[in-house]
Amino acid sequence: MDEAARSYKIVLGVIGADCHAVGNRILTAVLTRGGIEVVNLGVMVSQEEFIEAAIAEDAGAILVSSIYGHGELDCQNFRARCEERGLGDIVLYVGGNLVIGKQDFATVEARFREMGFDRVFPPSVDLEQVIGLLRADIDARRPMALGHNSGRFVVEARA
Amino acid sequence: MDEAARSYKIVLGVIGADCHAVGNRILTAVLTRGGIEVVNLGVMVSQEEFIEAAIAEDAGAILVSSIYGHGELDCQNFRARCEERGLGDIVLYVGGNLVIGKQDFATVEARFREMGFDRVFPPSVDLEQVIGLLRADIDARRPMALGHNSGRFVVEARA
Amino acid sequence: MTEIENRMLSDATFQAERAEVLKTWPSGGTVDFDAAVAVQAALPPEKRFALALAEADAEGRTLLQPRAGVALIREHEALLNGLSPYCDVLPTTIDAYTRHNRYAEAQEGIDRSRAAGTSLLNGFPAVNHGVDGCRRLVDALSKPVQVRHGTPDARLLAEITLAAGFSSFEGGGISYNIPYAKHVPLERSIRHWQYCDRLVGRFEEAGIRINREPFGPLTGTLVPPFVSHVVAIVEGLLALEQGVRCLTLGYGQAGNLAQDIAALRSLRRLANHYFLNAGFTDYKLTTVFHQWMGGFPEDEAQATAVICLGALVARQARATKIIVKTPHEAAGVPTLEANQAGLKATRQMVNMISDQNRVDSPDIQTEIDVIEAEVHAVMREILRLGRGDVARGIVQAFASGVMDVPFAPARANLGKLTPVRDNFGAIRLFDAGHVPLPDDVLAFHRDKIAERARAERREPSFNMVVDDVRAISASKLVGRPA
Amino acid sequence: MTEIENRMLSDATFQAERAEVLKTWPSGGTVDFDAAVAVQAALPPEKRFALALAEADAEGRTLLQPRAGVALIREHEALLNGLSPYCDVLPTTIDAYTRHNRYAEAQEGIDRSRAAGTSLLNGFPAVNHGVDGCRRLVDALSKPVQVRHGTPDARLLAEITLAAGFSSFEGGGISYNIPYAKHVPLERSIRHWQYCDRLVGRFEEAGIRINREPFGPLTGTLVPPFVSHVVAIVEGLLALEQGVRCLTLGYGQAGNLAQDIAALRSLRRLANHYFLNAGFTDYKLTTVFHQWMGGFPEDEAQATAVICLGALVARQARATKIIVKTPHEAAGVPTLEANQAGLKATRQMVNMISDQNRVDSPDIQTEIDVIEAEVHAVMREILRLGRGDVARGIVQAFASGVMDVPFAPARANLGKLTPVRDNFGAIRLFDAGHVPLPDDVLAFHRDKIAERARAERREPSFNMVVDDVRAISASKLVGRPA
Repeated sequence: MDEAARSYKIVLGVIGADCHAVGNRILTAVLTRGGIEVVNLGVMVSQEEFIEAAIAEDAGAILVSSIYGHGELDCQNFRARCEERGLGDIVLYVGGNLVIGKQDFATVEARFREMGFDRVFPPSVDLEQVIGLLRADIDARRPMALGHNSGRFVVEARA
Repeated sequence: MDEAARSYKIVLGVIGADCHAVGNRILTAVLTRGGIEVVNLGVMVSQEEFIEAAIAEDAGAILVSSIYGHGELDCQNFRARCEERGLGDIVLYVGGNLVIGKQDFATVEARFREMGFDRVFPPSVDLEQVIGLLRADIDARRPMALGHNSGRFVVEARA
Repeated sequence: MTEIENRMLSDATFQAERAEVLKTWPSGGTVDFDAAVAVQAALPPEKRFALALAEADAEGRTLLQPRAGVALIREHEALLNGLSPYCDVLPTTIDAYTRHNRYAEAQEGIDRSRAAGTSLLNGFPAVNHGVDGCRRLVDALSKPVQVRHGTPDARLLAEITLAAGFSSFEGGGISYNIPYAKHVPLERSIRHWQYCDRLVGRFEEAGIRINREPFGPLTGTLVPPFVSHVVAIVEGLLALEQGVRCLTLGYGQAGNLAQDIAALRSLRRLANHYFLNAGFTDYKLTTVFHQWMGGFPEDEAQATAVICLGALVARQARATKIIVKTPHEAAGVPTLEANQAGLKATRQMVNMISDQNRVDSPDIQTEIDVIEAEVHAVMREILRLGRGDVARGIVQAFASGVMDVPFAPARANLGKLTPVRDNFGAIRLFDAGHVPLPDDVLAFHRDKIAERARAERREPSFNMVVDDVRAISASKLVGRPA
Repeated sequence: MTEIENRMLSDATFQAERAEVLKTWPSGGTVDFDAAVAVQAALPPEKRFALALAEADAEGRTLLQPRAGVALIREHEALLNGLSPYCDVLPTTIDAYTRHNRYAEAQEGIDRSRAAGTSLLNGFPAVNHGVDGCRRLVDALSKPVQVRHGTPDARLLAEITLAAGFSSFEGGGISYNIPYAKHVPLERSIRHWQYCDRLVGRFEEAGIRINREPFGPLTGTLVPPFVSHVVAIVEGLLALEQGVRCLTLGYGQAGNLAQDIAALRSLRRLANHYFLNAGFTDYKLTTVFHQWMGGFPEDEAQATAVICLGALVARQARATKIIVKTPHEAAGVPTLEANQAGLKATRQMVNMISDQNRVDSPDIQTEIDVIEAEVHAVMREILRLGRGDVARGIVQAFASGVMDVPFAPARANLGKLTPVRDNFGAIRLFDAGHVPLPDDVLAFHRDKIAERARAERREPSFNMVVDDVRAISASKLVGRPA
């Protein structure tokens, strides 16, 4: 199975009581342009809604945005809820202005990594870079049969 | 001798190779308006020129300005030179951008106090305040016969 | 719910509704209207918002107002008193849970903030703090203070804060729904804001002038001036009907100087036109200019330049008030120091521009002409749809896409209208959606966009729009291809 | 000294003088013209100042240039390379001792700086570092670098820096005397700058284009545009006569937007007029705008607002280059970070204004008309006094007060002309001194000042001037009574 044919499907949304819609639209546009299939839940999305959509759509990743500063409150136990619903291995990204005020990003990143997010992004992140990481991370978590990295290596070596 | 009749005569100038003339003009205008008799030597004034003018004019104070950052180099040994010429007690002020770069003012002040200046001012100083300090400092250093503070107290007590 | 109409709520309706509203959270129980009037009447002149605005308007001054709100009363008080020396009027930004009436979550935020020793809420949960808490705050301040939020149903919030001595209340049934909610039907939020406006009207009738400020910038992103103007005018008409008499209409900086000056000048003129035509004469109108509401550059020096451009144009257009941003804008809620820095930079710029020549040019006049043609066209259709009733009309206008706010989260908004910058950075319509603009106006937009497309050697597309949204934070006004 | 005249120095005169100049400090001994031409010829295109200016002019871009100089080569190199990513062309600001040819004191400053581990000099002592030291610097940079100073006799400085690969040289016989010296006779500094210009002319004849930039802002304090324009035009004529072909004329921000835009637009037009009338056609003219050269607010946010206003007007007037200030301006020589912040804020503002509509207004046109009438009147008198010779004429003009720079330290300057702001912040003449302006122009100034006096209910006086000088650092443009 070659790279071009693989699908990269993700669930995207702005968590909690946050209604910042602009970045969500831009993210959707740029990710779609970058070959990612985006299931966009829009703004004010609960953890349950994210998880249910990810199950229903068989998505490879959940991208959580939070712009309004309540990220820490809204994202509590997100990974644990995923695990409860059988999504223990799903790629989990979070990005935006995650906390109140200008805090050292490394500290914020560590806090959200601790909470189970695979990657944490500041609002200034280069979206092209996010696309690259998404492809790699989704590939790395694919079941073997669907073309896991190690499997792909064997195929390429034969060619 | 009452306050109004007393004269407050000072020598003013910009030291060294510094040719910033605007502040010098403004200082002259504001001090004069404030009742100080200003002998303005203008810009690019050497230590010798300051001291000779102070002797010739029998001035109560020397005000040294330095805007261009070489203040530390230009003001070396100023008090010592005054002492050599018999002006050991003259009121000595310095003000402006005295050093290279934005440094903590308290440090700069301490350095110039150490060099023998009675008061050290940042460029943002309120000039009305300088006038008040000048009057007080000149009065405090006047010989008794000319109305030293302690003498004046006696006169006032009698009245 | 019966069909919405733009008619003053009867006392009976208001009182019955009030009893229900005050029951929605325990702190509602302590609200008493007569006591509230007494609190307001006891405010010294320097703490009355309407007075500050009227004086600034009379003297041609421009007031500065920051944005600020934290979870706990004492911390919020310290924050406002730290900002007070650098501004003219104070804000209290309400947290996002309270905006959605999620008071239990707000309480959890308060408790966790207390435990954490730092605010975990993005604003001040005024409902949870109640009348007494809010009064303690107002008492500790020395300048007028306004409630700034984003609440589709702000009835309890208005009751509590106005009873505590807040003297200005931001928002409106459209401007606090379309950009701030997802599922709230427009007729419901308009109805809830009729209540808020009626409450303010009752204060007015009791001799207390409370300032009302519809939220001008909407989604803050490439909003064509006519779109926010129509909302401001309609919300003004709705407020006047309920007895509000002190109105501040807002506009968010778009970035092109000629268009921004034209927008603020035309806003005042258009509003007066519609208010007078609706039979209102005894109101006081002022304007507020919001510094850039879109994405900011991360770098603080660059962010300060964005702030300074807003300060300059606001003053050139003679806005009564400026809502001031901070050099931390890209990073979310700012520190006290960053907020002070934004105010100081804005003050310096406003002061330097204050005495200067009035700015006039053919470009500004063209923009005014276009904006006025657009507003009149949409207002005509709103009144037609509502059979003369502006409340009914605006609901139907949004439902059919006659009114359409770009980048809005609300389902009540069609989202077909798509703006894009022209070659000079002014906001034009790439797709007018179902908004019934005159043909010559549409041709003007088309020509302007075609001019840019030629300059950039690419077809206009949504890519161009995406580039424009990201431009300012990437240090440009127009999102050109690299 | 024989009487000054505006005539190209003969080769014999130049060579004889050169031998003397190179002897005035040991480092002069290593200067060789052919080697210098080879060094310049070997510079890659991205390090040639004239090319950067020509490209910016052709593409309508505005270049940013900071000001920077420290005592030691390695530190200066690090400073410039730290600024390089944020600007387009680099400076090297020369220290004050070198400016007065006090090389021994400069050497002491170098030695003490080495000992102190920090620069005690306010600039880079290029003469003391010599050709090799300066070449090491130029080699370590990746952008064009200019010598910026304030030296009445810059002959040795020019020889050394141009031999080392600096490709632009600021200054002039008037602009580096009147604001920068006390006792230097004007004919002497003009004669010394004829030497500098002739040196640049010889490079030009050898196929090497060196950019020359007369210093526009003069004393930087309430300088009426016509005063700095006359100096710029006269220095341009003097430079062209000696063979200079790449000229950048400067103007320092006055603060009133209409006057500043008018000044920069009229500068280009007037200069072309006089240069063409003097028979020169094969020159390249560009402009440079200096952000506010007067006192700055101490607060960094406020200082950034002053910087942003300068950036905006420079770009609106389409200056080819901006000399950028820093948020540390009030505190003297800035840190690298402060210098970067000034550049970043300026870049953001320039970028946001770049695409916008050309600014035009009747106010701007009025200012252009006034400036042109003033410049023509003074230039006529200068040419009359010099019997057609602009060098002779300008010396006599200064001696008689026909030309007069406000707040200048030089004895060669009469100091009778006194500027003051009008009610809109534009610079007018409170006292024209002996400057022969037309009656209608003088009446215009009088009326404008009377308008302000009425608004402030006080008589125009030197107090008003003092208030104006202190205004920007006190957060205002016009110094109103409290």
